[in-house]
Amino acid sequence: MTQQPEPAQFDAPTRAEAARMIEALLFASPEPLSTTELGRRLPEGTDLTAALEELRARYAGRGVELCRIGDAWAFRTAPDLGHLLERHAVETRKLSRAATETLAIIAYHQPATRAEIEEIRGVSVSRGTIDQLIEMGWVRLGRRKMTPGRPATFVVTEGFLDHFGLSSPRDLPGLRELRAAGLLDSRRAPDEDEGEAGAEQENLF
Amino acid sequence: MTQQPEPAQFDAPTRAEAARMIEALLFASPEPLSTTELGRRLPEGTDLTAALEELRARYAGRGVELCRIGDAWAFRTAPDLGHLLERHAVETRKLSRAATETLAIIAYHQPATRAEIEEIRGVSVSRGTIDQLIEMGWVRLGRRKMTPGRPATFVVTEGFLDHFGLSSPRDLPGLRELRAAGLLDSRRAPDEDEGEAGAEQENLF
Amino acid sequence: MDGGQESLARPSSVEERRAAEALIVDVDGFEGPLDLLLVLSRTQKVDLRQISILALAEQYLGFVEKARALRIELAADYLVMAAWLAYLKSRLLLPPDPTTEEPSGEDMAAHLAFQLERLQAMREAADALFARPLLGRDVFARGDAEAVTVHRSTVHHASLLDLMQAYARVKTRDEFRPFVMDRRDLMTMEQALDRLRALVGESADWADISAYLPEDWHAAPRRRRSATAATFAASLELAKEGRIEIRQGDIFAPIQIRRKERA
Repeated sequence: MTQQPEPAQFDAPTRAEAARMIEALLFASPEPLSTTELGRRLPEGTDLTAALEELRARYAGRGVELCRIGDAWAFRTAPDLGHLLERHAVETRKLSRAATETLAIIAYHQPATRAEIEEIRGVSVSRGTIDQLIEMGWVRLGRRKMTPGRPATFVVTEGFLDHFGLSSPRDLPGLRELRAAGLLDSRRAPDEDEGEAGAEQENLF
Repeated sequence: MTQQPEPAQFDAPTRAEAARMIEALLFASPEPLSTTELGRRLPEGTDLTAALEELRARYAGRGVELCRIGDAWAFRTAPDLGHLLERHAVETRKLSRAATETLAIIAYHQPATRAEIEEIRGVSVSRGTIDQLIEMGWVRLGRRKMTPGRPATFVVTEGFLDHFGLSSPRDLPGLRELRAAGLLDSRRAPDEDEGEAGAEQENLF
Repeated sequence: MDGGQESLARPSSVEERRAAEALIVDVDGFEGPLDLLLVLSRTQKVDLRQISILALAEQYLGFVEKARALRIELAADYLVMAAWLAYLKSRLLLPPDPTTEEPSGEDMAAHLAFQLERLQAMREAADALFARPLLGRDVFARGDAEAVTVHRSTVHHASLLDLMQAYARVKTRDEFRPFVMDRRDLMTMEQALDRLRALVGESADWADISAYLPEDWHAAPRRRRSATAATFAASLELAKEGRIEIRQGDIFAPIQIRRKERA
């Protein structure tokens, strides 16, 4: 760290000295500083306008710029570099049990109404669960059913088929195949997340 | 506000462009950013060393300076301007003598085991003292020593370097003189077992 | 504590007298015996290399004596140091014994001097560290941090297997209702026991246990099976109590019971 000569205590600082001081003050300040505030902090007789002008010129076009905000001053990242200060974090999470079951029912029974899904799952399906599946692009609204009330139906999308490597919903293995593959053991795996299901899951028995 | 042309997305930026970007990143962050972190944030192929050197020269003697802290970089206000910034000073809890001495011993003797600290202070080190230093982010566990019992060692952190304005542990005040005077040697009492006597004093510096 | 007026090292100035007083009063204030030795050594010379360990040992032992006289509890390590210094003193005063393998008194004294010097050096190093321009006191970081904005997005993941398992789970839920017993067709052992206790006293002759089944439990096979099992279990219980005897002529032959005659 370079030790600078202590500026004279009682003389007005030179323009370069004043610029250094303002630089440090604005850098360390959590909010923009008004010219009044700057004047209070700097030695008497400091030519604020000249020093600020020098600083503004010095930082013009740099990665950080001296900005005037109303009557106050602050350093701000150059607008074109904003993207450097952003980061995209992607988190992968396992689809909840409720959502997986709902998705499975739609896939196997499509077009499926909410009532049908609820009947098969034995519990009510929260609005959020279907919304989530729609948002993920795996489920979309199908044609309304020609039954009383004309309820909306849900169907799986191309995106769904794509994600699961299916060329059509008919490719989904049937119950018989599931049983043959040993998937019909309905005992719950101990690692299954009960928490999320719990809210929606009334006890069937 | 001057709008800079957006740097080409796929070409390595010029040194001036890279310096601008680093300037923005370091200005925005109150914590030092490691060269690894900077490298991750900047376009591929950026010559970090050259850009940092340019920035360092640019800010030398200014109110805000570019400081190297271990493997990381940060902007800090110039030490001689501290008096202007008193308003921002954070009142820190005064450390006990045990804590300051323990910190100095770890810094100058690192990696230091608890036994070595106790040998130097001639008194047992309470668990709380080291815990406090660790909590303050100034000390962390180092590698275990390859001596019988494989005792844990303590080393100082980048947070320590940052707080005390050091670029590296080599910059500790008076380190050279202390070493020349033999005061950093691990010398055992002549009437003690010679067996484990600092046979393996790994010297960091 | 009036004992503080008595001096340890013949202090000449008020400051030194105060320091000597503090030595006694603030025993707890010392960071161990080495720290105390370091403080004592200041009354000798400023340069620790020129210090007389012998004189220092005397001072320390004098301090411990004084503390004892004032009935001040000293921690064990102060007493260990006192014992060691007494030993060191004797080694320094006696002519060296050429036959011993132990380190000479001079070596031991030199090491103590080294320890004191090293502790002093670390203390000064700590002061030097804290005299530096410190972050947050003299040097400041960016006050208005433009924190990196992190755009978090969550990608939910499910495999085809998850999907199939989920479907299998909902479709087979009905097949796995818990089994509920139909109590109407079930005779408990308690019922059979009550019945058997009442009946078995009447007959001293062997009789098949099937003869003891209640009338209305004969017809339906399910009820008969339950009643037979309960009656059999009850007869075992009574045999255990010594109230009846039980026999079976052959495998799968009828099981017979009769009242046991008291001896």
